[in-house]
Amino acid sequence: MEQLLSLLIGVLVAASVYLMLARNLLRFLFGLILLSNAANLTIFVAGRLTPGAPPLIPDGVDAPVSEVANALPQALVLTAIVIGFGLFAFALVLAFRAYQSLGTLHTDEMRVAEPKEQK
Amino acid sequence: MIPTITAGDTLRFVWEWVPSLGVNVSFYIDGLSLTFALLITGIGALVMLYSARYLAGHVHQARFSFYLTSFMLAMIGLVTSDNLLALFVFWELTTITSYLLIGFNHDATKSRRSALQALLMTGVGGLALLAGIILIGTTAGTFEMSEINAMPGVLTGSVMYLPILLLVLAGAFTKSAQFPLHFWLPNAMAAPTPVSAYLHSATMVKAGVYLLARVHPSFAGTDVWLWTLTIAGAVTMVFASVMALRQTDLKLALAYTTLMALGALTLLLGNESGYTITAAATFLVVHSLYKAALFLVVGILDAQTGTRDARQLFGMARAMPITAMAAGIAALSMAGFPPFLGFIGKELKYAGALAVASEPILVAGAVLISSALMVAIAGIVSFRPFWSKSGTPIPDVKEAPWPMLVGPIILALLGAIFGIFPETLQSIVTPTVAAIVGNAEPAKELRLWAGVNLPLFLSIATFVLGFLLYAYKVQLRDWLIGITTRAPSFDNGWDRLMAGVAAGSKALTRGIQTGVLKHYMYVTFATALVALAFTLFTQTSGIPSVSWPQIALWDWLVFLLVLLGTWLTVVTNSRITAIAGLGVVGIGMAMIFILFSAPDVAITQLLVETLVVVLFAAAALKLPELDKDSFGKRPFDALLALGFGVVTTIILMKVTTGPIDRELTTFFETASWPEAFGQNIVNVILVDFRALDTFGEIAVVLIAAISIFALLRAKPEPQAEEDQP
Amino acid sequence: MATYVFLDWAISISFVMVMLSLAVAFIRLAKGPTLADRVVALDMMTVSIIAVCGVAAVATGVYALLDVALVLALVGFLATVALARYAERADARRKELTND
Amino acid sequence: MNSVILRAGARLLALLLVIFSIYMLLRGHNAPGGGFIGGLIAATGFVVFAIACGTEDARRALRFDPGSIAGAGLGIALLAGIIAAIFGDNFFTGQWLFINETEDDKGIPLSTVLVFDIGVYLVVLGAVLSITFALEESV
Amino acid sequence: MSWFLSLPLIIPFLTAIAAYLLRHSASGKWVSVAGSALGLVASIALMAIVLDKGVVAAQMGQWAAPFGITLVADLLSAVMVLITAITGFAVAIYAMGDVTEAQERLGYHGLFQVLLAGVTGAFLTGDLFNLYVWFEVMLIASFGLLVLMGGKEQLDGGVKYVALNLISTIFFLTGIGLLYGLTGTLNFADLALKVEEIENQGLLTVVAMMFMVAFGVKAAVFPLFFWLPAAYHTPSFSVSAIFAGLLTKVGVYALIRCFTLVFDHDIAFTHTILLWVACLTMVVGVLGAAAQSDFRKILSFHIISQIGYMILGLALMTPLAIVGAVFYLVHHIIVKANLFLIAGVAKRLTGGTEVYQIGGLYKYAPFLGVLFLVPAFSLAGFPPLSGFWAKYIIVKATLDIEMWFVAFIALAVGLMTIYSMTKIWAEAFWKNHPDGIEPRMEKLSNKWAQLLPIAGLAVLTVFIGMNPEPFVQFAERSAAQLLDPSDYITAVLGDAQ
Amino acid sequence: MNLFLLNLLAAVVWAALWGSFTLFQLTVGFILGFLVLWMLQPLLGGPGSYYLRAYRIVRLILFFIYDLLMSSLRVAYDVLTPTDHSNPKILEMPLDVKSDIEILLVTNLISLTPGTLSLDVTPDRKTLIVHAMFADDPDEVVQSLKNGMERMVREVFE
Amino acid sequence: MTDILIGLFLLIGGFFALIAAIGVLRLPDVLMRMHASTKAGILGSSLILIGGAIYLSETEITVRVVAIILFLMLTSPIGAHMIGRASVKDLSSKNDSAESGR
Ligand code: NA
Ligand code: NA
Repeated sequence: MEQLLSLLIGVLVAASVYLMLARNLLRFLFGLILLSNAANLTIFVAGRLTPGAPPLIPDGVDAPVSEVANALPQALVLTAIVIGFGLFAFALVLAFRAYQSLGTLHTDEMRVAEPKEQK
Repeated sequence: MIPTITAGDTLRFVWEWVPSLGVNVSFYIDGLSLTFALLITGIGALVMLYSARYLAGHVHQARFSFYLTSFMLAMIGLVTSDNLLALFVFWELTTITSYLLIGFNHDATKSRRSALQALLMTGVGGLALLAGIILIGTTAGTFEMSEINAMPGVLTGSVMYLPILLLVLAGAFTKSAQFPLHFWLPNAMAAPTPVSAYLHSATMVKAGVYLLARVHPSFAGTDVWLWTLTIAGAVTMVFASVMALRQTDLKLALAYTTLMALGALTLLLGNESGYTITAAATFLVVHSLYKAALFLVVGILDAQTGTRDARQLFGMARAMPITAMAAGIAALSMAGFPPFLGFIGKELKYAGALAVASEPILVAGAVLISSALMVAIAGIVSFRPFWSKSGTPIPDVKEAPWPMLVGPIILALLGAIFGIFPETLQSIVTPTVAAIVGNAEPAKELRLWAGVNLPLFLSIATFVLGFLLYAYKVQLRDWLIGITTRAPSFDNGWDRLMAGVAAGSKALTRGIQTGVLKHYMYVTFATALVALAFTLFTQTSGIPSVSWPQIALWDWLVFLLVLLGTWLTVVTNSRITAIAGLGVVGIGMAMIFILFSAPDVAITQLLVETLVVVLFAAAALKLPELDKDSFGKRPFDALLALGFGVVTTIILMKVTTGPIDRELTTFFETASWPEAFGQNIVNVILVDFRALDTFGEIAVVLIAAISIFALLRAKPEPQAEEDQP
Repeated sequence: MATYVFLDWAISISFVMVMLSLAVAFIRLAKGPTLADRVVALDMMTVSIIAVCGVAAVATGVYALLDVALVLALVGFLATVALARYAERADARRKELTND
Repeated sequence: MNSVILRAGARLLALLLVIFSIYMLLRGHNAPGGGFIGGLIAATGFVVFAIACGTEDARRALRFDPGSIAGAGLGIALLAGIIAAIFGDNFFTGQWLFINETEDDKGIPLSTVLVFDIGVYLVVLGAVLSITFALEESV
Repeated sequence: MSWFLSLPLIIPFLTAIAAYLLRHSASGKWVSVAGSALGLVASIALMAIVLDKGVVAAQMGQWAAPFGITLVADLLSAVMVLITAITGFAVAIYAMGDVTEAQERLGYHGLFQVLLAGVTGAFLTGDLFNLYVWFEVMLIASFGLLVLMGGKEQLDGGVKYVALNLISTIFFLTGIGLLYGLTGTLNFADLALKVEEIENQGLLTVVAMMFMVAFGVKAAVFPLFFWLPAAYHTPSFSVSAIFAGLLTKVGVYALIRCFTLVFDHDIAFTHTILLWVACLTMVVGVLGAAAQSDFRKILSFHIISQIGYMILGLALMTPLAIVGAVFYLVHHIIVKANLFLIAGVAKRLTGGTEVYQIGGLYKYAPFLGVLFLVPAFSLAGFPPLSGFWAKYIIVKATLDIEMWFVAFIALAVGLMTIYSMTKIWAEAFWKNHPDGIEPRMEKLSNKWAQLLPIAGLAVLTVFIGMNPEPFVQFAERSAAQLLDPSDYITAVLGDAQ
Repeated sequence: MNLFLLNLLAAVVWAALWGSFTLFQLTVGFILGFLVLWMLQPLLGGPGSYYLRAYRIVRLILFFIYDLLMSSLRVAYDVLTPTDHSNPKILEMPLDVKSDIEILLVTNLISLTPGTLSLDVTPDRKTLIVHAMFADDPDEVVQSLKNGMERMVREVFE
Repeated sequence: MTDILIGLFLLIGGFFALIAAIGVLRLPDVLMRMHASTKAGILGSSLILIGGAIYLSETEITVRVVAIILFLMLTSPIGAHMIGRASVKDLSSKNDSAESGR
């Protein structure tokens, strides 16, 4: 299954790179979400997969009785998801404000900080 | 101190400065240092006195004095440092102060340009010198010059000798303005005249000469040394003296004669004979005295008449008798007339030239030509403006105030006194020579009358030739101007170089920092892909094995779902469809987390995904539609993306082959309940085992919120509103 | 034993059906044509996933999956509302523009 | 949002979501849930409310400025880590107090870890609402 | 003991929270200054401890490494924390004269303090994933500061900055996933041990490249630096000063940490790449600067070129080279932050940063001129300022292993740096203002708030330059720790390992 | 529904969520509910007093489940057979119920009933807009809705 | 016996879920599609969840399942109302041309 998900991550990465290379900032944001998902999934897969056994300790015992899924990557992914959300929200609002202010989402036309005519 | 040195002893003080790097502030005082130090302090004091008046009332007079004093200290440090790195520190300090002084009249574009030119030219040399010093240190095992000089052959016998030599010479030649690195020096005349007199004639430019003299014991004696110095010195000498004749600005004429002197000194230092080195030591003093005096005289002329143009100054002796006298004495010394010190210097130069190991005739010829030109220039600079009757003197000119006169007079008189009583000078020339070539080649005696010998005849020939040149100066000048304007100029070359650097860097930067985000991202991704793919294919081998039978039907279905969502997001030209596609991907991700036992992650993923949709849907209300996009239009992007996907997959497949070390996880599983009192291991990791991560994470979320709030609440400036669609 | 087999089969078939429902709803999502259609499809997919969670809970015995279903039931609605509101407003906005 | 139905539903939903979120927060240490999830769910409740009744009402319902809630949450989380200093432990060392502890049952646990999770909850709630409200208000 | 490691992190956070809650009051800036001062004290204390005891580590939550998160300070970490606190303190004071009330109300001081906290956390953490978290803290705070009250220019610069940095962040995260997948651990010290057990060392190199790219973007090396010149000239000056001083250096620090401690298995491959990267970074950066005529744009490109020097030190991987990298790192933060602060004053006095369109500073604000010359000439590597020693050590390290061409590049780039600094000096200071403006110091609303930190940093530059011995010795000890990480590993994992 | 009931409901929900109807959990739930209600007071609006009729509620639930089943089968039939929808229409139904919760119940229940789907309530809260699949006789559809769902809901809240 | 009951719940639930989805795909316009998703969809998932509740047979689970079902019944019609409102507000511009292309 790790292999299948590796393949899936590859697809996600390819799609996101393609989207991020588009000149429209919205597409970049779409790509960003996909790439974040791919990275999260990478961590998850790297911790190896265990179906049907969440890392919960049943009542009355000190530790899981049978093998449970690797908890650490889950915690990491959870953290990464939340951080990713914060960053994405910022990026989205930035795009929003950039559009309001610059009048375009086309990155080729965003040339205020680095104007075309250089002295 | 002085008696000790003149007695042939040396002094050394050492303070450890950066022992880890072998850098000491170690002072070593021998004849060479002393000669230089005396010139620096002596001329320095006179120049300061002079400039106190010269710049009286100038708004930045205080700064000027500060720079000049700083320079003097740096220069003293330079000539007394034993540690090469300490020497370098002072070397660079003189460069900086020189820069600030050349640019003293900073309102003028020309001053700024000249200052920069001087800084960069000497800067290049400085950097080469630094490299050279480092290599010397590595080769010799010390930076103390006195120790290195005490180890014969340590450098000349090393494989690193040639690079070291070239680097050191690069430093020395730029500082001392040897052809073809000379052109900054005439431009440096943009500085106030006291600066020209002091830095760019008497002292700083001689730092290169000093360096050559200082390293002489451990560098000299090789063919490379001999020929490089001889050729560079000779060419500089001849070239400079010819160029001097061409000038109409008296200061520039003097500047070129300075170049000539520097060339002569370099040439002489190429050798090891007592004659040449004595000649060098003497000429060093001679030149410093008369040249500083003449510069100051020109400064007086400039200050009192308002011009330095040789074609406008005539018969000023009546109005400025004292200046005229000083100028006359200094000029006679410069021209090498007896009984002035210049005569002794010239005689020694000839003697030295003839003592040159090989091709003495050629060298002596060069000295002859340049000395003759010197006679002519002396006439141009100090005879004509004061005594010539061929033009009208500028009216209403007064003698300069006394502080300005003291310097030139004393300096000029010193030239006379040392000429008449050469033994006074002998006392420091001897230890100087000893410092350069040791006691094996003792200093020659300084004598006004050395008998009838070849140098004397050459002297006479010099005068004859000099007078002829003076007589035909105008014709010669016009002829030279005709030639040199057609010849390529180094100064123009400099401008072209600067323009080239500017244009080249602009072109390069425009090509790299295009201002287009897409280019940036393309390069970033491409770099990452190349780095990863190259490493992957060169550093690892084999293809990862895939065990398909293990994959359940469910897994395939989830896989398909994510695939479809991704596909939808990529191909659609509708924002909301893309958002929906992303939603599908998010749901698929959540399902993966569900299937592989990560309920917390799945819930978080779903919640976050929903909020993303909400935010998108809100923002999309004020955002434009997507433009059309299709695979066909961006084949290179698609290729890069595909490559990235493939490489990622391969890497990940290889990484996940085989089991993982579960040491950490095992600990969490066993400690979670008994030690951290939690049954949800993931949560225990988040709030206890790795609470710091979580803390940082909520800080991110909070700051994101604050930033977003600020972004949205900040009132856009008025002009931004106008452009709103 | 026989009943056990039946439940096994039932789970599998049920799973395939809910997965298919997901896929079928996805087709509508992709096809549109209107924004509202897509939102309906997404809503449908949310419901399908809740069903998936249910089936998976039976199949694996992991009842944490029901928590996921609960959350999905809560928040799936939010996405629907946000998108529907977008559709409505976007419509209004477009009309505004064409009227001008 | 000018919808009677949605407004009616949103009030109920917001109530349910907030209660549910606290539940998820408190049980998080032993079952899926915790500060993040709880905070996100609570935020969802208020977002629904904001969409239905407008951000002005939602802000009033929240009573405190969401930014300040988040700021306070971060402070609480930080304090939960610092408290350990009093007991001579390292930063972020959990301090536990068990009420009604018996031999079989640990009783009701009170801990700085829970305080930390509450801080997380507040930050997530405040931050998400701060973001959504601000965006809503500028659209 | 452990609290000495935590305090440099806790103090800015507490300050941030207080300053944020007080954002509508005038006392916010004082809280920020006071907090920065406290942070400075804490950093000095930490430095004293590290100097005294060597590498120190603290296990957060008292969970033994490698299970919990370890904060660890070796000399490099300690000095980076200290220099962060110094810069932070200087900029906090400067901000009193630079930051507008509107910016304060939007939470400037809170963002600023969190930025400091993020940077400090990155320097102190001994855990790879925790490093990622601090990177993000730093990043998001920098996003906020960049666009605070931003106009078009800031937004445009912000878009590029955000886009490229987010990509690097995700690379980093992916790298963490891969490395965890290979080793099963996240603790640096543990990683240093575990990577040696990996059978497929080539694969480890691949993962190392992932980190190199991710940190390369952060550090702004060629060809991944685009975000820096696109954005650093746009925000308020106190912000760009702290960016210029600290942000890229965190990337450099991360490169140094990872490529001495963890990825030192195939230096012939990885560090050769770093060498090329370093050279190209130096050259392209300095040429970029030569092409600019805006005060801050020139400085921005110079950051890049000087990052090249630091990377060069790491790439050579000899003791002296690492000494050079460490020394350069410290020197550069002080100098570059100061230059940006000066640019801010220059802008206020002359009304612009485009050097051809301003001038007159030398005539009317000579004190500023002196203050500019110190960091500018230090940056250009003139003795006896800090930059000279930095350059000297790096060049010597290069020559020692007979990399002539690299030494040539390092020296030539130094020359070009002189060229750029004098361009600023000649145009902004020497030349008269083309519009006849007289840029007198009296124009500053809060003169001393802006000048004191500049003067302080300049004094520090001169002090390091005149008295480099303790700093060189320090860098030597630090390099020794980096090249032989056994102390580090023992401090983190205990003697059991 | 008055606040006390809501509060009690909160307590029960709380205890239910924990799966333990102990006095402790109920108390905690009650206190929590109180706090949340206090928090949410601005959004709950003024208090109202309603008598809860268990019988009517149960009747409503049963009726509703039956309807849901029927409507689902109807959908299934439509989906599985070649479609022939004689007369879908948008209808307007006057609303007698007033309170939020009633309106919500009515609209939701109508949506879950065969052939009809609530689209909107007019801002004056007097008219419900319904999409009906088989509206050959619109009035009849409206009447059946009013007499069915709306009446039962009204009765529950009387 | 219980297993058979559970199995039936799952099968019937799955059937309705599938039907709902097919309805969403096949029915002619958006309002008709909503009929399918709100009614059959809820029924399908509810049946499956009930099956799950019986299978796991724990109070906690049952409570949760009831909560989910109630929640679905509360939210789904509101969602449908929102969508319906959006698509009916202006029947003339029902075909959202700008958004419809792929
Ligand atoms: Na703990
Ligand atoms: Na290692």
